[in-house]
Amino acid sequence: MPGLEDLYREIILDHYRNPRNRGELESPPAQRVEGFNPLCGDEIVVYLELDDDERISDIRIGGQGCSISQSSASMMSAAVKGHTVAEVGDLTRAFKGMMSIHESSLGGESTEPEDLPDVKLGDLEALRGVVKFPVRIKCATLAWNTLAQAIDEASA
Amino acid sequence: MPGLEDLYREIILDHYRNPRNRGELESPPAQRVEGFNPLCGDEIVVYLELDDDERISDIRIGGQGCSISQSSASMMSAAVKGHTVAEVGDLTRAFKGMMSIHESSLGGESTEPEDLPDVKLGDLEALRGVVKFPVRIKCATLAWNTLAQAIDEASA
Amino acid sequence: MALTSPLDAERIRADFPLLGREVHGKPIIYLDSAATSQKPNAVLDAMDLYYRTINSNVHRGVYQIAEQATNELEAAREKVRAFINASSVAEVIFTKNATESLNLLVQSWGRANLVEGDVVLLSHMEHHANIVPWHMLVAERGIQLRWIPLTADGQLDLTDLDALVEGAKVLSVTAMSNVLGTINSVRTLTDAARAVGAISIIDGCQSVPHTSTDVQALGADFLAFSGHKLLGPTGIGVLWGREELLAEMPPFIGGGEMIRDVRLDGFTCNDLPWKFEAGTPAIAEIIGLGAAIDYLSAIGIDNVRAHERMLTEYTLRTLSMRFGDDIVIHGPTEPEHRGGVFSFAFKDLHPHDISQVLDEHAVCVRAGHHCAKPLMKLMGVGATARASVYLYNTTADIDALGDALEAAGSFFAF
Amino acid sequence: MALTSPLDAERIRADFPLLGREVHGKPIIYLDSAATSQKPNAVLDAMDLYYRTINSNVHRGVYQIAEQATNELEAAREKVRAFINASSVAEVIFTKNATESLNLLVQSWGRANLVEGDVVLLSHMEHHANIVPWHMLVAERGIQLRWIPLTADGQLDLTDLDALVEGAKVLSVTAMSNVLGTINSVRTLTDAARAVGAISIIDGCQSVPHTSTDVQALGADFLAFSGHKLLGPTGIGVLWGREELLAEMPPFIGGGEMIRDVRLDGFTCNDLPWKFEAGTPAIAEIIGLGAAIDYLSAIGIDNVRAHERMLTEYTLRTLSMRFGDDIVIHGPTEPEHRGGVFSFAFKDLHPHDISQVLDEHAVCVRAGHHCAKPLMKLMGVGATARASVYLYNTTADIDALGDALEAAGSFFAF
Ligand SMILES: Cc1ncc(COP(=O)(O)O)c(C=O)c1O
Ligand SMILES: Cc1ncc(COP(=O)(O)O)c(C=O)c1O
Repeated sequence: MPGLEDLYREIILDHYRNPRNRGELESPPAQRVEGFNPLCGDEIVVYLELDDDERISDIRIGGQGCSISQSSASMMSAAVKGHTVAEVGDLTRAFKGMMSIHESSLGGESTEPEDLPDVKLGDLEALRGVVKFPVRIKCATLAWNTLAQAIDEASA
Repeated sequence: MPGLEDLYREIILDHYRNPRNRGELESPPAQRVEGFNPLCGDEIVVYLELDDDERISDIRIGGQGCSISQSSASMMSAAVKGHTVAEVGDLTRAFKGMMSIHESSLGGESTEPEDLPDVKLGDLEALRGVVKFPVRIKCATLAWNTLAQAIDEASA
Repeated sequence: MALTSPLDAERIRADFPLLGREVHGKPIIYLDSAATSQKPNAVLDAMDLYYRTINSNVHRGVYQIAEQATNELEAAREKVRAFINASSVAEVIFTKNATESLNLLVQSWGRANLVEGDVVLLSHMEHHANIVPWHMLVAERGIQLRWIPLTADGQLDLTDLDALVEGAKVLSVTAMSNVLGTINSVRTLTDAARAVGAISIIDGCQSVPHTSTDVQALGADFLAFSGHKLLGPTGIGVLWGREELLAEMPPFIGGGEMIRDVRLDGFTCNDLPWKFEAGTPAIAEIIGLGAAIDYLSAIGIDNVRAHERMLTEYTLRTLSMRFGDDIVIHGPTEPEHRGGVFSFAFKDLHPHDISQVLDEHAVCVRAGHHCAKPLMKLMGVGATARASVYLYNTTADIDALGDALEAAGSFFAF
Repeated sequence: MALTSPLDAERIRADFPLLGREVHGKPIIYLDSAATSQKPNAVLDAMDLYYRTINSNVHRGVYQIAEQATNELEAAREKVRAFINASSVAEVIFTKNATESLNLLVQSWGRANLVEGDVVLLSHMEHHANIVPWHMLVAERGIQLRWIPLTADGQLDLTDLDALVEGAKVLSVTAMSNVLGTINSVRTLTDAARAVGAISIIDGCQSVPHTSTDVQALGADFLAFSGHKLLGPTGIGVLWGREELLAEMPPFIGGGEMIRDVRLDGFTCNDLPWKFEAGTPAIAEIIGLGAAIDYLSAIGIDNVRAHERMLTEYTLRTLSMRFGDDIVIHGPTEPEHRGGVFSFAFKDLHPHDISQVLDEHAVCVRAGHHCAKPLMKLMGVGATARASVYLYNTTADIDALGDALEAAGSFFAF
């Protein structure tokens, strides 16, 4: 049986206590998108700036939620800043792949392991334990879904 | 356990085979009212003529249905013809009283035995067995409910 | 000619507790599965287990039993998806019964898309559930209803289909009649609808439990059916719809579960399928339906159909042989064109009286208009008696029906 | 001060099979009855017995088991009538849940009676089920919503009630908050509504299971509640309404059972209550609800309230004593003004994280917005943790909650 330690790794709690890139960006020019977890009320606001090379030049995170959703958002912001939209797409797929086991059964798109891009997840690996707590997967993926929407809207 | 003989008395089958007052009256002047048993599809059409003394001067029965609904209508027509609206009201209450045991539990008005008018039911007594077959009570009372409506409309 | 079935009905019967009971001192002969089916132990046990071990509200709880309940509910949705071969669980919406599924369509899709004068094509053999909701929209919107007529042997008369469907916005028909047993050529109908740009809705209440269903091959846009006729519990129905259409539709019932956000000044909807599932779902019933589908799938729905085809042939043959002109079985004469639903007239007896005598012999058949009054009118009757079979019925049940009919004939012999 | 209860909760617990199970190797502590209650054996057995012995479709069958099923269904309706003291069974309508009951009102009564600009008065503590259906009517009709504000301790602020209700056509409020536990003075509200000619709708989801309800004394026109919070099964809800109003209302869902006659060109409605019950009813669930009411009535609903009042006092006292300023329990401070629902903030922990740790200790509480997002916003939080009790909970359960909270505090101690 998975224990609490599998879920709440030290690094997660660290990001929860000391969230990176917390704040706002003026919008416009930044893209501002809100994401909701309709079932539990978690909210993430992503502020995003893309430069002319489709690179994330700046990102800020607002909103409120549990340790998993907030730390996931914090780690995400650190991982994507300075990267191109294409790189972030790979990272997102890799992250969702790590989370996909149960999401697929809830109707989300499932990603077959073979298709996963070969990307280093770094700190984000710490969230692997979340898959053992299926209800919390939506907490971990909320920031990523919101980011994807922000990128879509910023590139549109 | 009640047997079929309790339900299908000889006199009931006789009225079913040879229905009394079957037919139509021209309307107007006659009052014509249709009654439905919404659950099984039985239909009764009552044609009614009241004279100036509020007496049923003529009555005819149309429609189709099972032996219970048709024989009940036939017996009813014979029992009420020539009687005043007031007398018919007493007869109706007495008949419904005989049937009331289960109807009350289905939301119909129940009539307490003490309140029942002291009326001779005659042939109609044969329908007493119906109360042991609660689903069929609505068959037996359909004609009476339709008659009550016809009287209401004719006196209005 | 020997009739064969791939099923061992005797073994199957042992799974259905009610079939072991007696009525009036005689073993019950249940011939009313078109009204509602009996339930196998597997279904009752699944619901009981849910209540005894993981009962809790779904989709919102972080604790273990709530998570298990959510998983089981969503697993049942996946079972339904697979059973009808829908392309995604987003297309499988749980309702309380097929009637609600059809009303949801009329009130959500219909109100959003139909205006005065728009034509909806129904058939003369529809159940009230596929008539009354449209009548309500007629009253509200002034849409128009057209009716596909029937042939003398109770099949859809498609001679003028092109003219009938011309200009229609919606086609809504049953895949199988609950009165006549007629199996309709759904694909012909949905093709005709698509050709004129109409959406098509299939009432699968009588077909989904008895024949294999592939919504992607059906060519339809929506399908409605009930759990209780499919070995499942009461209180649960399904609406399948194509995702593109469902995504565009406004919500039907509003409340918890179906929202993404609610503010004082408005709300936004949740994703499919939850957008159409307001309030606490019928959790135990959904899990029970999942168990029913598991049970049916293990037996094989094609085997069920084959078994019922055999029973149909046996019934048509035996009853005509025994009663000759005294019995008229409505609907198609070819077993190929019909399911195991037999509406009949017997001598000049009223269906209620027949059913009453049959009950004395523990034979359960339905008598009435079967929620198809327009069809009754067309047939020129007020009611019919109806016997209907399912995987647990045997030729012995049909023999018992014959015996009881004989008794009814004698009882009322004038 | 010693706290006393008229109930022997230990004996009662033995009737609830789920309460005997273990989670993560520890006996389960179920503190989420505001979401859904556990079910006693009597309820599960009643449904099981129905399915095993008399399962059949109701209202139309002439055979014995169909007649018994019909009788049991209608007997359950009578039990509901008596439980809420309605004047007639015609006023008791079965729905799938309280959410459907409220939507039925909005869509049937609302559409028939409200026009652009008409005012509906809600409160800031409503559940989404009593908000979203009105938002839908706002979008469709341009009606206006007004909101009764709350006091700092989570009670309705009725200071300006007269001004708020002035010109309103409808008042629709909850009798008890599912977040704050607040018990509202329903009679004050319904009197104010009647004085201005507005109808009043009461959401009884949280009140009917826990306190005695007399609809004739309530002064309301409609009451909605769900079976699954009342020891009953999922898939069943109730709408009570005054007969004069129900009789005038157009139908909501159309189909079988709710009609008197159906023709190609229209239909007429059946009598109350069936006019609002289209399709095959949730037969087993209705019977299960009847059994739940029998069970509650045997114990005495006033005893249930007294027991929960005792638990409320114990909870408020114990948690404050143990955690001082580390815990904030939202809602009224006086046990007299609240039911056994405790939303709380604990240290700076997020409700999800609290609930996750509590689950490790087999303590089941809810974390989230509780389908009351406008209230969350007003409280300035995104979510709360919520523990809620019922007749089967004991002071030991509250102690276990305290222990688990302590563990959560240590686990996240930074
Ligand atoms: C106050 C209140 N109203 C309405 C509801 C909705 O009930 P249901 O989900 O059973 O329809 C609930 C419960 O979730 C509630 O607590
Ligand atoms: C063809 C058909 N359509 C619709 C229905 C309605 O199903 P339900 O009463 O379960 O909503 C039925 C069964 O009664 C049916 O046979």
